[in-house]
Amino acid sequence: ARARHKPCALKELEVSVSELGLGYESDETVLFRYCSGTCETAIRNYDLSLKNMRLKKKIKKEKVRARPCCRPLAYDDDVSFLDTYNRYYTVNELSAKECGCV
Amino acid sequence: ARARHKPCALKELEVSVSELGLGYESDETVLFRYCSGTCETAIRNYDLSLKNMRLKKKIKKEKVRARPCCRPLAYDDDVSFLDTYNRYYTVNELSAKECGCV
Amino acid sequence: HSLASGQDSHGWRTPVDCVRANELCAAESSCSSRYRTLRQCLAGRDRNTMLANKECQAALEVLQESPLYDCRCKRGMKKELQCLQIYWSIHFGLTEGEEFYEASPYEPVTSRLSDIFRLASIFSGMDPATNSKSNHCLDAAKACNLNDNCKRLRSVYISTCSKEISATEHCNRRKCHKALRQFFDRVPSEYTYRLLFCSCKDQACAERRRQTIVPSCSYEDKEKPNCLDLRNMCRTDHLCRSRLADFHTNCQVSFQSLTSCPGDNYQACLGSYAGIIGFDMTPNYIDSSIASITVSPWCSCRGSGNMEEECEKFLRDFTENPCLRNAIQAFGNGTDVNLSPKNPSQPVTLPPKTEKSPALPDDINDSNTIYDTSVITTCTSVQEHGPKLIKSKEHSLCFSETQLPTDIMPDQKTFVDQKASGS
Amino acid sequence: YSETVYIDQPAGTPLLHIRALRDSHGEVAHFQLCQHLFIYRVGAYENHWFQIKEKTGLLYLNKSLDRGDFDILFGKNWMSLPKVTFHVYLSPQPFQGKECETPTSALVHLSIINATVPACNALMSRELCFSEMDLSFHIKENKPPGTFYQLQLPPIHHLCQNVSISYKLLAVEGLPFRYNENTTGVSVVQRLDREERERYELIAKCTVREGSKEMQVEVPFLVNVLDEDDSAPFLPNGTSTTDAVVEFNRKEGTVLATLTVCDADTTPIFPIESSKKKYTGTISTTDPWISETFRVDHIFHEIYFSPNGSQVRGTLHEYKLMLNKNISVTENRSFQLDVLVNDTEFHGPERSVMLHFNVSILPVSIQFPNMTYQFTVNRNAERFAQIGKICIENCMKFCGVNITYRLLSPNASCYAVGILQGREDKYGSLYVNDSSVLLRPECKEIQYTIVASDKQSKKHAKTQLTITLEGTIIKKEEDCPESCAINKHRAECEECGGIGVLTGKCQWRQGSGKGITTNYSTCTPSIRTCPDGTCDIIESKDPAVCPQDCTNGNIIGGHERGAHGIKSGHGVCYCFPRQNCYCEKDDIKEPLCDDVC
Repeated sequence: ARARHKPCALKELEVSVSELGLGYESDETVLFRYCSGTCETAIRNYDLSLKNMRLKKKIKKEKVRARPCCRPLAYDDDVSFLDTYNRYYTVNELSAKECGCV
Repeated sequence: ARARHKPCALKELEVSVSELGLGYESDETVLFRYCSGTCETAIRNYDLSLKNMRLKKKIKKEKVRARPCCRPLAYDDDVSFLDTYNRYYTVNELSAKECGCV
Repeated sequence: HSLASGQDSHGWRTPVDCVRANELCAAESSCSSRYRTLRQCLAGRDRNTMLANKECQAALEVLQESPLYDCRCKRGMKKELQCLQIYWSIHFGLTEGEEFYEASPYEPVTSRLSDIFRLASIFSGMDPATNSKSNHCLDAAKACNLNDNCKRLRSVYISTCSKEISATEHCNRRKCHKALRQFFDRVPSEYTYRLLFCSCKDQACAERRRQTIVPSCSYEDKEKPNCLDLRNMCRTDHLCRSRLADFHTNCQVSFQSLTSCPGDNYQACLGSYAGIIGFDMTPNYIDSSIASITVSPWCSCRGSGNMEEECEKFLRDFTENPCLRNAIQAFGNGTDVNLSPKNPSQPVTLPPKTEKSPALPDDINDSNTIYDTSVITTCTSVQEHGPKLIKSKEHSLCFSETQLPTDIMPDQKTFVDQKASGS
Repeated sequence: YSETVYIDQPAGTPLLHIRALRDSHGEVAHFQLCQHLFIYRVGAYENHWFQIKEKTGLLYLNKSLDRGDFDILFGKNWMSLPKVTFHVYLSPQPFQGKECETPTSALVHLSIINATVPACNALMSRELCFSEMDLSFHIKENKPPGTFYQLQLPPIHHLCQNVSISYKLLAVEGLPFRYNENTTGVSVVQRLDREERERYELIAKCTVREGSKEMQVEVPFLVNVLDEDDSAPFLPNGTSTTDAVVEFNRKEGTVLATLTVCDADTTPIFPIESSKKKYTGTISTTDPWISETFRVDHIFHEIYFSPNGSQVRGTLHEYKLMLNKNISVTENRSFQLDVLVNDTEFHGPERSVMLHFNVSILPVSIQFPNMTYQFTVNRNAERFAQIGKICIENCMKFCGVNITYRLLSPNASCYAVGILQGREDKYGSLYVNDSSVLLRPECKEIQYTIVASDKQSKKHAKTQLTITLEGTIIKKEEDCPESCAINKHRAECEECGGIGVLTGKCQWRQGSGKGITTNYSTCTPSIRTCPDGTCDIIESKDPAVCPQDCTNGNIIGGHERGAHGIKSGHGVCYCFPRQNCYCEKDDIKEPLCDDVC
C-alpha cells in the first residue's frame, strides 16, 4: 500500500549546533522543532482550479504551488550559544513553534 | 542566464467557470486570482537547517518542506453563477486575495 | 501600643516587607507624621545631632514600634525597588552611612543548595553535579537551551551583550546589564547556578564558565576604576547597594562556621553573588584556570591614597573569600553541608565570643550562630599545621621565634624598652 | 574599637583604652562620650552605663548593666548579637560642656552578652591576650611620637589577676616602635615618613602562664602610615621642555606633546574631580590666541618609588598640550608656551613647576602632486562603478583640514563621471554617474578639471583628469538581477552585469569555504571594493551596489554581523537588496521541486 504520511504536525529533535549545518561549530545542543506531514485535508477550490489550469496550459512557465504546504505558522524565540572559539552567536527563526497547512 | 523567476505575487486570469475544471458548466466568467513566483527572499534559518538535516539523514522518510511556499494568505469572497442547466451554484475560496511566502 | 504586625512565638515582631509596612504606617496618622519627621531629621544631618533633637528622638521612638522599623524586602518581589527605597530611607540615616558592611535589606534565605540539586535533577533527569562525564558547563548550557524560559532569557542577554554598536562602541553595556539582571532574577537557580558555578576539569570548560556573562561587554572596560570608587557608585543606586549589602551579609567570612559561611548556608551566598551580576559591581572569574577559583569585580586598589587597606579588604571579600569559594566548589561538586538547622528560637546561653572584626552590623543572621574566634592559640601544634605564612590579616600567625619570615624580619629581635613612659 | 560587656559586671570595670596621637607637641588629648547610646535597629537611649576618663581615655562601666537594663535596651527586637555603638570625641583642649561636636571621634562597638562574665579559666588564651579586632593601625606621617596602643586588655587585667599574661613585639631591628613591658603600651618613637616607608608588619606575641601551663598566641601587628601632602612636585628626568610641532594634523583634540611631573605623595584617583583640582596645570600666557587655540589635559596614575628597598606609592602626572580648535593650513608661527603646574595642597616652597613647550606651527600647502589624473573606463561599466581615488599631496596625513573635491567639465554632453567624499574620507572617489554616456560613440576621451579646496582657508588647487572610454559594448543578458549580490553561483554571476560593475559583468569571489570567515564566497560588482567590510560612500548611495557591506536587514545562515553588513559568513553569501541576505554552504544541489519533495 502507498506509504501513508501523517497529517502536518510539529516534531522535535535535539541536535548539536554544529549539526544544524549553518557553519557554526559548537557542542551546545538546541531543540530543533519542524513541521512534517501532509496537507490533504486542507485542499481548497483554489487548489483544484489552479491544478486544472496548469494541466490545460492556461498557466505556463510560472512557479505556482497547487497544493497547501505544511509549514511553520510561528517560530520559536532566538537561540544563542557559545562556539568552540568562545564567541557568542544568536540565531533567529531557527525552530518552528506552530505548524499549519497554508 | 538561468530562468529567473519573479518574486511571489498575485496574478489574475479571466476564465469561464467551465475552464475551472470543477465540473460546473457555465459560460459565465470569473476573475481567477492566484499566487505565482519564488520565495527566495523569505528563506529562514529554519529552512537552511531543515535542508541540512534532511541531507544528513537526521530526518528521514518524512514529508517536510525546506523552502517557503508562495501561497494565498487570504481568499476572495464566494462567487455564484447560473450554469447551462439554469441552476445556481456558489463556490468559496476559489480565488486568492493576497499572496505571501510561508 | 504597637501597630498591627505579626509577632512570632517570642512576642518579637515578625518583619513585614517595607511596602506593606509603609502602607500600615501611612494608614496611621501618628506613624505617618513621625515617619515624615524622621526622614527630615535624617536628611543630611549628622546622626548624633539628629538624636539630640527632641522631635527627632520622639519620631524615632514612635517608629520603633511600627513595622517600618525592621521591615525587609524579598529578592524578586513585586515592587522590589520601591521596598528597598523605603528601607534605605530609614536605615541609611540610622547607620553611620559609611559602614564597611551594611546589613542586607533582604529577608534571610532559608533554602539550601540541596534543594537546588533536587530540583535540578528532577528537571533534567540527571544529577547536575555527578554527571562526571563531560564538560559540566556545556551540560548546563544544553539544559538551559532545552528549557524555553531559560533559553529565551539567555538568548536575550547574549544577543544584547554581543551586539556591536559601532566600530568604536563595542556594545550597549547598560542594556546588557539589564538583560543579565532579568536572566538571573527570572530564571530558576537550578539553571543559572549550573551556568555560573559549574565545576571544571579542563581549561575549555573554565573559559566557557568565564564567558557565561559575556564579560567583554558586561565586565571588562578600558580602565579599572578604584574599588572604593566602584563601591561608592554602587551605593548611590538602591538596588546595587542592596545587592552588595546582601552579598556582604551572606558571603562574609565567618570563622565560627564549618563552611566559613554565615549559617553554613552556601545557597544564600551563591544567591547574593548572582544578585550583583548586572550592576557596576558585576564580578566574574578573573581567568580560566582550573587550579583555583578566583572571582573579582572589575576594579583595582591603585590610587586608593590613604584608604588602601580598606580597598584591599573590600577586594579580598571577592578574591580571597573562603566562604564564596567553598560555596562555588560545593555547588560544582553537588555537595551541601547538611547541618541540622539550629533552632532559631532557642536563645544562646553559652557565653558566645564575639566574631572577628570589623563589627558586622547587627542581627545579620537570625539563625542564631555562635560566633567565636577559631584562631590557633598555641604554637606547640605548629608541626602539626606546618609553618604558616601570613595568609591574610584575619588569620593569626603561628611562628616559633626563630622562624620569622626573613623578608620582614631578617634578624628578628624582641623590642623591650624599659624606660618608655606610661603614656 | 570593640569589646564585650557582660551582665552584672561591677561599676568601675575598665573596658578599653582609647588612644590618640598628637598633631603637635603642645597638644593634650581630652576624651568625652556623647549623651546617647545608639543601638542598631532598636533606637537611641540615654547613656547611663558607660563613661570615659577625660585625660586618659580609659572607658569604663559607670553603672553595672543588669538584666533589667538588658531588657530595656534589647527587649524589643531580639537580635543574635546585641550591640551598642557610640562615639568617643577627642579634643586638644578641655570640653566646655558642648557635646558631640568635635570633628575627630572614634567609633566604639560593645557587644552586650546576656550572661555573667565567664571565669578566667573558661576563656581561651586568645581571648585573654587580644581583643578580636585586627591589630591594624593608621598613623599619620610627620607627627610627634606617642603611645598608640596598649596590648594588655583592661577588663582581663581587672578580672584575671592570678593569670600571668606577658607580651612581646617581634619586629626587625631599627623599626621606629617601642614596647613598654610595664605598661604594655606600644609607642611610635619618631616622626614617620610615608615617603620612606608606608607599611610596617610586626607580630604581637602573648604568653599566658597559669600554674605550670603556658600557652602562646601570636597575631599580626600592622602599622599603615597615612600620607600627608609633604612632597613638592619634581621633574622625573629633569626635562621641563619639549617640542610641539603642528603640521598635517591640525585637528582639535590632537595631543602635540606630553611632559610629566612626579610627586612622592599619593593621589587618590577618586573622586577624580577633586584629585584633579589638587594638581592644576594652567597655560600662562597673555596672548588670547594662544589661550583659545591650546589647552592642557592632565591625567595621573599611581607609580612606585623604592627608597632603601621598601616600595612606596607616588604619583606620575602627565600634562598633554592639545589643540583646542582646528588650525588653518595657512597658520605659520613659533613660540614658547609655558604651563604652570601647581600642587595646591603642598604648603612648602617650590610647590609649582613650570613646563615649556616649544611650539612650531608649520604652514601646509594645498596642492596636487605635479601630475594629471588619467583613468580608462570600460563602456560597459554601470552606474556607481568605482573608477579611482583623487588625493592632494599628503592628503592621508591631513587631520582637521576639510578638503573638498569638485569636478568641472568643459564638455557638458559627455558628463559621465562624478566625485563623492565620505564624511571621514580624506580623498575623493570617482565613479560612473551616468552610464548611458559611456555608450555614445562621440564620447571617447572626457576631460575634467578637478578642484580641491580647503573650506577654512579658502585655498584651493586644480589639476586635470582625463577619462578614456574603451571596450566594445556587449549586449546585456536578459533576466539579470539588478544587483550582482543576488547571484548564488559563479556561472550566473559571471554571466550577468549589475549596478556598479566595471566591465559589464559581475565578478565571483571564491572564498576559503572554511567555517564562518570574512573570506566568504560571493558575487560582486568589483572584488577590489566589495565586500571589504566597509560600506563606503559610493556603495551607500544604492543598497543594490554592495549589500554585503551595507545591509542592515536580516542575515540568514551562519554569519557574524559587523557594524554594517556581513562581517563574516559561511559558504556563499548572497543578498536581495532592501531584503534579506543569506549565507549557506553551496555544495548541496537540492532539486528545485515544486510539488512533493
